[in-house]
Amino acid sequence: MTKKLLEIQNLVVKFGGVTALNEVNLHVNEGEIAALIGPNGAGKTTVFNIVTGYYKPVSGDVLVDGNSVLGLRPYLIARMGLGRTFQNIRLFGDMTALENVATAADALNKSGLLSALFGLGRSRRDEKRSMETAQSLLEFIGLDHRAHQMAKNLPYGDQRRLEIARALALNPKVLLLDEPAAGFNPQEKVELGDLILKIRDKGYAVLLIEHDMSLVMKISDRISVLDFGQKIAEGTPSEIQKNQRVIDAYLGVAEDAS
Amino acid sequence: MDFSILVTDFWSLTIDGIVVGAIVALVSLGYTLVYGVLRLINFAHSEIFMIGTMTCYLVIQQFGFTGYEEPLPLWKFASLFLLFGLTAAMVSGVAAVILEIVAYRRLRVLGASRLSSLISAIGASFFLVEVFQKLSGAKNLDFPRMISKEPIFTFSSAYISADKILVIVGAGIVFYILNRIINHTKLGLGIRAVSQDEKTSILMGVNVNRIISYTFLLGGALAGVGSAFYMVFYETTKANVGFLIGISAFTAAVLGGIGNVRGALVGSFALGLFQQYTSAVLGYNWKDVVTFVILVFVLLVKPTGLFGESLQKARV
Amino acid sequence: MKAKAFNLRDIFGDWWESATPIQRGITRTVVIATFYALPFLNNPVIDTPETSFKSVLFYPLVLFALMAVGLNVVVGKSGILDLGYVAFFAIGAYTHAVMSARTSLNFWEILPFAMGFAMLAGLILGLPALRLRGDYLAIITLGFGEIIRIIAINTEAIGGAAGITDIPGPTPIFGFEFSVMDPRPYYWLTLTLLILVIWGVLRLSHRKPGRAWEAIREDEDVAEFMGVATLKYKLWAFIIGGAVGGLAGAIYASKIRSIQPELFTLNLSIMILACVVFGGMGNIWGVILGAVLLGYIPEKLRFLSDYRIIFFGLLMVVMMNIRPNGLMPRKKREKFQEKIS
Amino acid sequence: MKKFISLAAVSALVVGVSVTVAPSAFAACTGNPAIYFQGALTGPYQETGINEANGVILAIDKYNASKPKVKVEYKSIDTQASGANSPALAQKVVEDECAIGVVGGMYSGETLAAVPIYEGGKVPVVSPSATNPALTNKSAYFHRVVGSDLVQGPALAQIAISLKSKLFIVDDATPYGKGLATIVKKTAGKIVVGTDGVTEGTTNFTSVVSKVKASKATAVFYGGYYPEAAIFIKALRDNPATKNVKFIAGDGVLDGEYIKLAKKNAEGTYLTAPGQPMEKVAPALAAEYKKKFNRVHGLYTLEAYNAAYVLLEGIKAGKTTRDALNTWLGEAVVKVNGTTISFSATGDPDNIVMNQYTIKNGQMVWVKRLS
Repeated sequence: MTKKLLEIQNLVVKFGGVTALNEVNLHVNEGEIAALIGPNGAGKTTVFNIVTGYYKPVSGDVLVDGNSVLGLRPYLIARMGLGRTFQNIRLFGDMTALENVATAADALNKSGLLSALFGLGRSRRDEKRSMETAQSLLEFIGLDHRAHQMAKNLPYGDQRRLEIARALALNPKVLLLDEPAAGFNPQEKVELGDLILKIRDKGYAVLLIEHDMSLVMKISDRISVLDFGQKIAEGTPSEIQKNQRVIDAYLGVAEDAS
Repeated sequence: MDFSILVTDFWSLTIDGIVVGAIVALVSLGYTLVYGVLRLINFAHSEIFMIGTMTCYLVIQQFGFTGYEEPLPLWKFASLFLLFGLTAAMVSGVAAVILEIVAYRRLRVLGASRLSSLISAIGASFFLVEVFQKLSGAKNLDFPRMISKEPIFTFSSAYISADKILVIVGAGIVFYILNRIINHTKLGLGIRAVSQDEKTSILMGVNVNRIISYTFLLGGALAGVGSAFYMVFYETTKANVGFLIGISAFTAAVLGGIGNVRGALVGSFALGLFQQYTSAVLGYNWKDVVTFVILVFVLLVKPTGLFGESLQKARV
Repeated sequence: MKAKAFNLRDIFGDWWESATPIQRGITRTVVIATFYALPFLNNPVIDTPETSFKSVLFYPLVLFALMAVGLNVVVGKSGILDLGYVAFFAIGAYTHAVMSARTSLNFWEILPFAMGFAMLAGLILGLPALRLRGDYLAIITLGFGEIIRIIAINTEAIGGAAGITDIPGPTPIFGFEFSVMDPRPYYWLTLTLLILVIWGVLRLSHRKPGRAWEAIREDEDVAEFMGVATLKYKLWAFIIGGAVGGLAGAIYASKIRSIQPELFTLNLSIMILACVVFGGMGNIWGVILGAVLLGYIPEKLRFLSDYRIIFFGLLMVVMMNIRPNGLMPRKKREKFQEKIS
Repeated sequence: MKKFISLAAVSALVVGVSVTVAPSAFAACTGNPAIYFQGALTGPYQETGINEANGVILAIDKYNASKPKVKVEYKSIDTQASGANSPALAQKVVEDECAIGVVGGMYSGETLAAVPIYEGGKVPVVSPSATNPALTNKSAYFHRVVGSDLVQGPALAQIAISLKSKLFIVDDATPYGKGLATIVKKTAGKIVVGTDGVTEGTTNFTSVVSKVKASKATAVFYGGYYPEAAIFIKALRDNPATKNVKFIAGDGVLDGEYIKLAKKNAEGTYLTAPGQPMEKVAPALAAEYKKKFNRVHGLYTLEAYNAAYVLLEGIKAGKTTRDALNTWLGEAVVKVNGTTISFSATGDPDNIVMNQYTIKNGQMVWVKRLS
């Protein structure tokens, strides 16, 4: 049996009386690319905000590698193995690309402020590790030549990829990508698809929110469909494409979004 | 600590608290309106209030009027009050607009950090206080008695006098007008739109600069009206009069949830009453201590104030 | 390559990066020595007319710089708007005043306590308050500053409104006598501590804590999602800022020998905040420049008597409009590498 | 090229430093000895400050006109009555080799902050009006011509007791106001029915009035300065329940501005001050003052004059160094304007005067000498 790295059980979320998610079950298996699709406002980003600890659900549970993360602060959940990107790019604009990635890499270091101040050996080792991790991740996504540029000065596509590198610096069990292809041209989308596959091949599981159906269909191993806070379908890309309920509720409407 | 005063003088404290709260509310609204559209603390707003009080003083001076010994007949008072109240509202409003242009506009266009605007405002505040310090000879300026402070009737332990009625009723009318403006005019719609989302407002064809100017005008005018009530009630002003009332008003706005008009009103009255009670029980000096402790607790339970919308939650 | 605009900062930056360790060492020594030598300068251009320049060098100049560097960790690095910084200054001053009267400890032994109590205060305030953000936090810190002052006024055990008099100065150290007459040893002492603090802050800035603070400043939510323990690092920033404030307060009390609560008003908090923003938030050198200018200009303008604050206020508005990010804004020197394809 | 820049920068710095370095010793005094006045010449308290400064100027001008061996120069430092300003300014005085004496400071806070520096520079100080008891015994160089609040406080309490009143005490949290209120409270003892403290600069006395009313007090003591006192008395008089309480205050309230601001409410206020009524004690001098400065003297003009006079007498006696002048002050007995001034070992005057004043028909009126 494959290991479920991320599992969402019977999740119910309400905002001021409005039910945003209703009894949603989802999971991400080891070594797969899972996709989460649905029309705007279906509650996809809410799923991300719940699993990363930003919102609290009314009921249900979130398990990372078998452990419940409910009620934990977001930074602890991140350290347990969830890295995410954002629908609207949210980099640390005034920091360099390298620093952006190193900041996330720092999270896995144990040494604290005092050892940094007094230059203890452990802190120096950690500093080296962060920098090396960041450097190699930048190389991995092909941004090493921009390591010392400020994030806000990078071209749009590079910013998107930098966000992915930053999330990877957490060495996540599951990488959560929130519309990574938004604003990309077809050529860039192809490159992005390759990158995500490369990430999977490195051993990271991926949960992908994406509007671009061709990309989703091409790279996903399994797709879940949300509509009005309900999961209406789940299956392989070919199953989903044939699912009448999905076609009715979603595909016909959302095609223009991509 | 003597709690019996809360029983014996409850109504007297309450009425005074409402009066203080009403004046604070008029200033507080300026903070909250500006915060709503610009997301910044207009640090110099207290000086706009000060300019209002100075205007009242100067208008009355123009009349060579020193009616201290015996208050004026009602009709005469009413016309004079309207005169200096409206003048103060106008002058304060215009001063606020000028302040926005001089201290904020360029910074906003450049997209500078909000702290830069804060420092610019602090500079403007220093400047205004010192200019008026110089003009007034750093003295307290005395406002003549214009309306009788003899109690008209007593209500339990409270003496109700004409000036208190004037402040409470007058402020009520102003709040009503403000409510009409915000909820039923195009300007109000614009202010609400910019408060919600500046970028989208621009796309929707709202002239943001003009809305911001109007917001400052409105906030300044409210402070001007507040200053007129203040002058009638306290009968004195000076160059740094804005400092203490500014802090109260700002605190009230935060307590209510800054950026929210209803919050500023509720926060001001809550603060006015609360401070009146605590200063009676614990002493005037300790009221600020208790106020801030309560504020910490309120914000811990409800991090965006009593009526604040959860802006930060909506952002992700 | 594009022609670069003439920019002293870039020229110096380029030179610094290409300099040998010896060249850097010499430059450092000369710059630091210059600062130590300042009290010997007797130059009508920089002298302050109505006040003693030597005295002004200590307070406000170097003490403002020290406090501004401390506050910069809070405001500039981590983006926490603190309007009550004077509280830490007051706690440091009162710690020295009270402990030197009640215990047999001397100034040097009290210094760690002054910093420690300020840090403790930072922790007590920070734990609840730092869960809030932006302007809500600003008003809480503002209140904290006022509360400390009000408590001092109303606590007879620490002198009440009259404050504490007869505070001893530091005992001699390395042959330096700290007489109330001569402000220079105080200046040198504060300068030395300032250099130490700058060293510490720069060290932190270039490592994990510095990145964590910057990330919090840029986007607190995202920092949290990226595994940064935001509350912990905000608390640290607050505590470090507090410690520096407490340090400055203890030195101040040991110099002026008598303190009253009315010395610790909101105005001082605002002044230090203005130094930070005026100079260039987040850039330690800019912040120091801001402190030096904002401390110096009012003293230089003293001959204008009444008008000096008017000019000062005007200057702040004009300067912020001309340079919204301060005189020397935080700026990373970007390096461009040609992509090897 | 880069090396050149570095070298140029370094050498420029070195040259810059060496050129401007000057000997650190103070420049020796080449002119006449100077007496400084320390107080507020601008800002909210300038009225009192200018009245005192003019008193000093008058004394020095009269002295110089008497063709003395050594002429004396008048200089001043403007502290705006703030302790945050006074240390750096006092440092300047200390560094001025010509400075051999200081008249000031005007208020207690600024004086407390400056005295340690004067002591370090061994500059003798004679204050005309700083009355905080904490100043006493602080320094061998500090003197004052007025009694401290240890005398004024009990005198005020005595007034309250003699009025058979139930006393409510309010202070403004300044070193002066709160200090005085504390002493009054201690000496008034059982008759005190309540206390409260306000903030300097406040205008909102409604809660204080409610407390006074609830305490059923028949007299109120206010420790603070005139701007707030004027607002407070108005608030008391406007409330029917506290309309008739007696209002008692110290010298901080005794000022023409108090009458101007409180108008008829000021009538009958019970006031004390160590300061003498100049128009009674030295009418000729008061007239001279009016002629010279085209303004009426204030409270403490006379004391400032006297303080300067004592220092000038010392200079006349040939004590033209700081130390000589200070030693001389310790022993001197000077008669001026009907008062004999000599200082005790603590720096307080041996001959302590306390006066009671009131406001009558819009005028400050001297009632009697209390001690």
